[in-house]
Amino acid sequence: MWRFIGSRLLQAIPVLLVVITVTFFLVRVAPGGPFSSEKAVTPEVKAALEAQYRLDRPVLEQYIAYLGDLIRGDLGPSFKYPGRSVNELIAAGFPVTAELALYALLVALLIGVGAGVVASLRPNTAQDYIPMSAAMIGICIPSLLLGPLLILVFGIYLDWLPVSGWGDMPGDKILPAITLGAVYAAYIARLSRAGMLEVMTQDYIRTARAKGIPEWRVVVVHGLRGGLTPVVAFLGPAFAGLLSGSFVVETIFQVPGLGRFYVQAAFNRDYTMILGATVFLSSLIVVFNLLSDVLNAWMNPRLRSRAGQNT
Amino acid sequence: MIALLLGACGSDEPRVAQGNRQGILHFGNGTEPQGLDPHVVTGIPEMHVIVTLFEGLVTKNPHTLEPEPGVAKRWNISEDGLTVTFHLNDSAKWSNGDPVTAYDFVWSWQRALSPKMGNQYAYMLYPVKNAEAFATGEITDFSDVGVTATDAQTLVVTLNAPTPYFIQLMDHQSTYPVHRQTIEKFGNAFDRFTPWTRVENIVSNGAFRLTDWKLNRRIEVTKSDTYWDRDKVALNGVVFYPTENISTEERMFRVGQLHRTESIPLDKIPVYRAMQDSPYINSPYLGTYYYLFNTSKPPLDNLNVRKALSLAIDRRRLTETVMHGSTLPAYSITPPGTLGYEPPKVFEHDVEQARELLAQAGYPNGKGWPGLELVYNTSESHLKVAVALQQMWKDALNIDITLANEEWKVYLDTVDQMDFQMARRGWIGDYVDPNNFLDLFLCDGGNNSTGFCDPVYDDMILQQAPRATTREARYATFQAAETRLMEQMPIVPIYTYTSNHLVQPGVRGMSSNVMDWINFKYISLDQDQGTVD
Amino acid sequence: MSTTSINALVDAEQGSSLWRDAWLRLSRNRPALAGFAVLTLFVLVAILTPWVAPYDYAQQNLELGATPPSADHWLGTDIFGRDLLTQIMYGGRISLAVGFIATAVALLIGVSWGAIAGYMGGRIDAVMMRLVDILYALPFMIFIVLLMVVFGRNMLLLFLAIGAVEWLTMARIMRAQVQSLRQQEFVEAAVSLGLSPLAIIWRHVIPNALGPIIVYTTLTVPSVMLLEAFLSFLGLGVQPPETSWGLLISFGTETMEEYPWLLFFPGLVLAITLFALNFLGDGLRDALDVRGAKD
Amino acid sequence: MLNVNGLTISFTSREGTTRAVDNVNFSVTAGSTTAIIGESGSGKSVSCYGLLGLIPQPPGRIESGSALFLDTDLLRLNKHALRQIRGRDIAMVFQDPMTCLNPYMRVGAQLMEPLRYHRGASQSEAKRQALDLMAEVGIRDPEITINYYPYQFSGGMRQRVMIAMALINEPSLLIADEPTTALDVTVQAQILKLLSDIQLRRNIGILMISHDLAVVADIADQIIVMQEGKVVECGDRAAIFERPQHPYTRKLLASIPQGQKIPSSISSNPLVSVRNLCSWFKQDNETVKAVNDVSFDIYRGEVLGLVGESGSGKSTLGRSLLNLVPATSGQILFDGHEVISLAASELKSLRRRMQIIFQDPFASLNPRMTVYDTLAEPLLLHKLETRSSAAGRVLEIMDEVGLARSYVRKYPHEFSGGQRQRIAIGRALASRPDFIVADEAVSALDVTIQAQILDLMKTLAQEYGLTMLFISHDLAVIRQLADRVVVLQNGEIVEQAETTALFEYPQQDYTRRLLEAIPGKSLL
Repeated sequence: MWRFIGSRLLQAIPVLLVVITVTFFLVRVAPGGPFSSEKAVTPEVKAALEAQYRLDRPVLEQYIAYLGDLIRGDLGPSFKYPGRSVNELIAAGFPVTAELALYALLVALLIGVGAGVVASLRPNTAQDYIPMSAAMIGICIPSLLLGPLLILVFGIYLDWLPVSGWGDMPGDKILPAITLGAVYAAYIARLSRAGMLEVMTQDYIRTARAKGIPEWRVVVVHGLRGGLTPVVAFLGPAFAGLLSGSFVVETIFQVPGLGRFYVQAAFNRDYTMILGATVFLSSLIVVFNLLSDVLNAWMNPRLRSRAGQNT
Repeated sequence: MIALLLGACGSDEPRVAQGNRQGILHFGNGTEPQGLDPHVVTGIPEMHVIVTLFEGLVTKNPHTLEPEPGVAKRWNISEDGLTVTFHLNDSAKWSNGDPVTAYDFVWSWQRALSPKMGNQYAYMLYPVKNAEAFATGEITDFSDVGVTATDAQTLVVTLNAPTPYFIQLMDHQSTYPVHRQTIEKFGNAFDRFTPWTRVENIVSNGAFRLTDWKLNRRIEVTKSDTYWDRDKVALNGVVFYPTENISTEERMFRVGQLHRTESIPLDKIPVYRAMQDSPYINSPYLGTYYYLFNTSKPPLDNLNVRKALSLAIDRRRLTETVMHGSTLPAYSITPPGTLGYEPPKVFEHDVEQARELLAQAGYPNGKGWPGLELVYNTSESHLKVAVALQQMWKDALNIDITLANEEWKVYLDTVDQMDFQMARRGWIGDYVDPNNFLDLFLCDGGNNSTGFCDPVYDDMILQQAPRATTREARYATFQAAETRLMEQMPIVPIYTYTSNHLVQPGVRGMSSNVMDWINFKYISLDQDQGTVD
Repeated sequence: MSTTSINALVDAEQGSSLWRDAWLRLSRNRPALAGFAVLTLFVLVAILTPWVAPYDYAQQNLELGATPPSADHWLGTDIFGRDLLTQIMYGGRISLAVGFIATAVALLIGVSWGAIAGYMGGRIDAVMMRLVDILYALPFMIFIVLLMVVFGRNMLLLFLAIGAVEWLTMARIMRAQVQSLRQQEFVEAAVSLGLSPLAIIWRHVIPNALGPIIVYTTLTVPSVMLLEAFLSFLGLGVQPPETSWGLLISFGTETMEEYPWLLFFPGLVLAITLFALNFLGDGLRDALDVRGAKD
Repeated sequence: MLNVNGLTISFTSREGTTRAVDNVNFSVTAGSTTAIIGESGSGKSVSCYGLLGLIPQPPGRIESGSALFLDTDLLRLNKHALRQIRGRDIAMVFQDPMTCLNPYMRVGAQLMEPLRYHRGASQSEAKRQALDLMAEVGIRDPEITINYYPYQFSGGMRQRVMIAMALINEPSLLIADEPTTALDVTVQAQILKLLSDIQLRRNIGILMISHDLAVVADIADQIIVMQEGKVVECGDRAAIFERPQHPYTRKLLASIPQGQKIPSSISSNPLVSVRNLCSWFKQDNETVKAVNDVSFDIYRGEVLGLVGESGSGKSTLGRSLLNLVPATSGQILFDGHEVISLAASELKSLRRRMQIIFQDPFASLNPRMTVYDTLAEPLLLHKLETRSSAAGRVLEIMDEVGLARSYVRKYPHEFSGGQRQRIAIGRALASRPDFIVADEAVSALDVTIQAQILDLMKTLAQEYGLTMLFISHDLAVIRQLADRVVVLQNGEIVEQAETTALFEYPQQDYTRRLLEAIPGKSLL
């Protein structure tokens, strides 16, 4: 297992290097520099600024210097927030985004697995159609719409929950988590339904029934583990997606997360921040895909060791 | 109604009511400030925080915008208008107890002008003798710049030319003093990146001091006990929230999380306006919304086309319907009422004449119209204006205009390169003077972007106006220049900005002015007031 | 059945039987047919819009402003006083075109990419999938802005941009499918017949991997429509006064308290499209699954 | 102990209602074994599952009948009461131990589950019983293996686990559904022995379901023969085997592979020469030597039998010959061509001449291709026929492999296993090959079908002048078909000899063990 993890991490290095390189040059080719603004900047000021950020040097030199810093773990100073390093901004934003993503994932799992399993028990009946239709709508309602809708209902009309903030008031983490998790809940519902349908026709379920144990136990103890395999495989990409896709929700709910920094950086051509966040998020994606595979293997004894299968 | 519900709920008190009791103002601040170094940052959200933390030589009266004593208790201007002497208040203190001295100002201005700082507002000090030369690196010895401290309490400033608005500039963040020892302690004095503005490091001289700064979450300032005029400060503190999303900001206001919003969604204006004791505050703002014509590209190189387009716009109809009356029709670049200056009005909405002008230009009833693209940066309100105008032009002149929105930085690039035919633009005054608007269209003006170049106009702005001896004479020159500008129509003024805010009823002393300037010293909170709605 | 008629039958078929059979099965699936009918109707309306729309889509009535549904304007008007029904009809032209074409692009690239990577395995697979990983990790917004600047604003680019993003997931799904199919004996049998890898992928692998792809595709179409709104918002895509369902919905969201109909009707149309697609997709999947119900 | 009377079960589908089980009667007495024999689809499994409420209802429906078990009519019980009996008084063992154990649970937990649920046994008590029982069914080191997952056991051991799980509540009736079909012959013999030992020790009744008369020949007391949902014959073992009444029963008996091929004249000119072939692959950083240094010849026109148990590398070897699995080293000469290092274009023309028939007719046919498409593909690919002339040839092939011409447009799933295998054979023959690898080509088929397919292959091999490598674990089948036999163990050749010589004078222990395990000896 450790060798597997090691080799996967090694494989990730060239990927990350390409990502860094492409992003590095991409941001520099994109029109509008970090210092262009509505009120024209005098050439002297611009020169001074560019000198401070090494932008006056040849691009290749900048690139090599950046890689050098990166190896030392230094993501450079932010262009947009003078006096702050990208490391600092990520350190400020990431824990929040990670927390939000975690809650969202919990919400998604709770709703998704629940709906999916319920639907799978009686396929092609109302018990199937209703949760699955809801899931389908969930996939298509953008958080741009779901967020304000939830705020209006629970924040303003019912006045149960705060309309914005993160950790400022009790309960202000609920709506963002639901909004972010909804799409994933829908996907998980579909995955777990399909997985359960598949598993419940397996021979070992028949074995379990033949033992005379109650049906709930057949579903929960024998069915769920195998039925949720596709969900587990989805967890890694999902968590990575939650992390990098939380921007809209963070904006709607004033959550001080990494997503907002990232998107603002893109809009502001904050080169170092874009690069830093990209490197960070890509590494996370790699790590979470790996974790998901490891978890998958851990949950599935067959994958823990592939011995026993033969021609 | 909602307030009743809230009261009924009672579980947690709205932040605003709590703030009213504790004297804490909850302030919707638009976006997260990029930083708090007065010589580095440029935006309005930054300014809001910085004015609570720092104080310049003078400050402004929020009602009249006339200069009031700040760190300087009084000042004299010499007969020839070239020398200004500031006498500093000896009770002015830094938040660590050090006195604020004239030396601090000299050092701070050197920092503000230092080319290495890349201070985008360095030009605020350009009226000072040799300041521009120092800032552009032509001279390196700061002692040649016209600012000296004759003693700890006296600062003498020598100007290039009489500059009537110079005193006003002393309230700009670029001219604020900063604490030398602190800055040097945390790095190079002329480096943008030092952490001296962090909560644990900063030393400031304003009415408040920084007590909390959580990125993208909140900035909290607390009343300073070293401030010289502390007895007049009513607030115990201000909390600034980064409220990028205006819909979210409005909802925060509605549930009593904010005392004041930075803006208001257009479509919410009628709702709030209809309320009794409306929290909606709308007042003229020192800014103009206009479209740039690229006069170097056909068909806009033709004056008649430019005029036709401008005359065809029903500005009143636009502001009343789409803008819900939140803006004022504009017919010139300078906003009306700029410290007594009234801009000329050289044209009006006149469809007949517009059609005639277009015919003269060779496109009778839009025939042969080559098409025209309007570029604007992505924003819902820009889009609304563009869509409405597009139809007005179609209706009045039977011509097609295509719209193109661009992401902010792309748009800036497009405008900068003059790679457009027509482009949206707005200008907010940095100080209250027509000069700030009219010098945009100088031949080599960095923000001209129209290809307009008129030596006579340049002469009026650069030579004649500064030499005028009286305000009236100066304004008359500006009027003549502006008339000349509008007759050549390199831009279409559309509306004058207004500041639009929602303000809770308990807030006192937050008066409206054309700079949308807030002097937090004057604000107090009424304990007995709840929230709006 | 006589030999001659069988011969005739066989001659007529020749290899296309799967699709013919699928079509026959599909035509017997009522929800799928209903979905198909709705989509056809929408497409027809979209094509005919310039002739059947009740109003000119750009014609404003600023003084009228936003009004709820009425006899004159069945679905109400927007803030410019434009007829919402007309807007939705014109929006459908863009949204349906973007939805279907961009998805088709994604489908084409994703399926071939995933199939080749999954089938070839080894180093080719590693390189191809690393490329997918890289594209996944790139900052999308910068990428879009760059595309926009390099190629200028046009609809074709919009399709490309969306297709370029959506094919990644398709490729992954396809690859996973192919990897499991590749182990199947009928693929081995095809190898032993001497078929080239491409022929095997095309004839034996892809038809058997279509189920999940179809389901994912039906989900992609609506999300593409919404992505279009986001891209239009960034400046790539449709420009006013042209509109799309995604744009109508995102503007409707802004004013959902004041003018709820501006959100409700475009949302409803999108939801109907989604369900129609889903029924059609499930029907198609079942139709292609010649085994019918699971063994 | 169990008395089933007039059991009738029907299934409703879109095409209408079919009677899967029609008025079936049988009984099981304590300490004896009743076997139900029939082909797949004969209703033998359904009638047993129906008793315990294990068929989904709908579409299934028990129309009538009674099933008295210790004075209770199982068919009248409600779900809950039936569940109380299931796993406690009546336990089941299923066919495929690979899929019938929950792969995600440790075997210990699965073993203890019925005990904990039905008897409310404590964890430690259940564990103690589980350990005892594991030892009883012959699982080594139960203290360790109780914490294993199913994948860690071999097929035979898993079936022992299944049996232990069935026995743990000391049921009075054990229903065993094809308990040995998926196992190697040697393992099959062990499991059958285990079942009869247990019966002897515990005096329980066994109801055994099988398609293979040879398997039950050694252990059944009563035999019931079912065909198309009906019981066509029943009686004790002797009666059935010695005096079969019904033609179907006779047919079943006749299908038991026996006899031996008359050695045909074989040229001494090898078509395929294998020298020092190795096929290794890496698995979890261990090199598995699936085929290790194997050398042999296949002469023109001969059928070479390749025998080995699962895991012996026989399938890998077969695939290596056709270059479907890359060889690690060694040499394969096919009619003088070096197969391993061949260029793609040459390989294609060679592929026409060598074909393979797989074991599982379900997996080896593309489910989305009609018979026509499947059979026409090689014809068109190798340009043996044009698009217009292909149809005629396809129909000819169908005649040859014994498929009705009207099936030409059908899909694989519409056929039975035997028919599918006919399609697969047709596909292999379509390109008129010289050499065919038949990899367990009849192992997944019912006995009667197996006999038919073997006949077909014999005939076609003659007709086409085929050279064949016939891979099987079933020695009886090999004996019928092969001219010579190669015995493979752990990737290496243990013995190779003429068929007669091998069967009569096996030289190696391993070969002898294989021979002894052939079921149904009592019949011969």
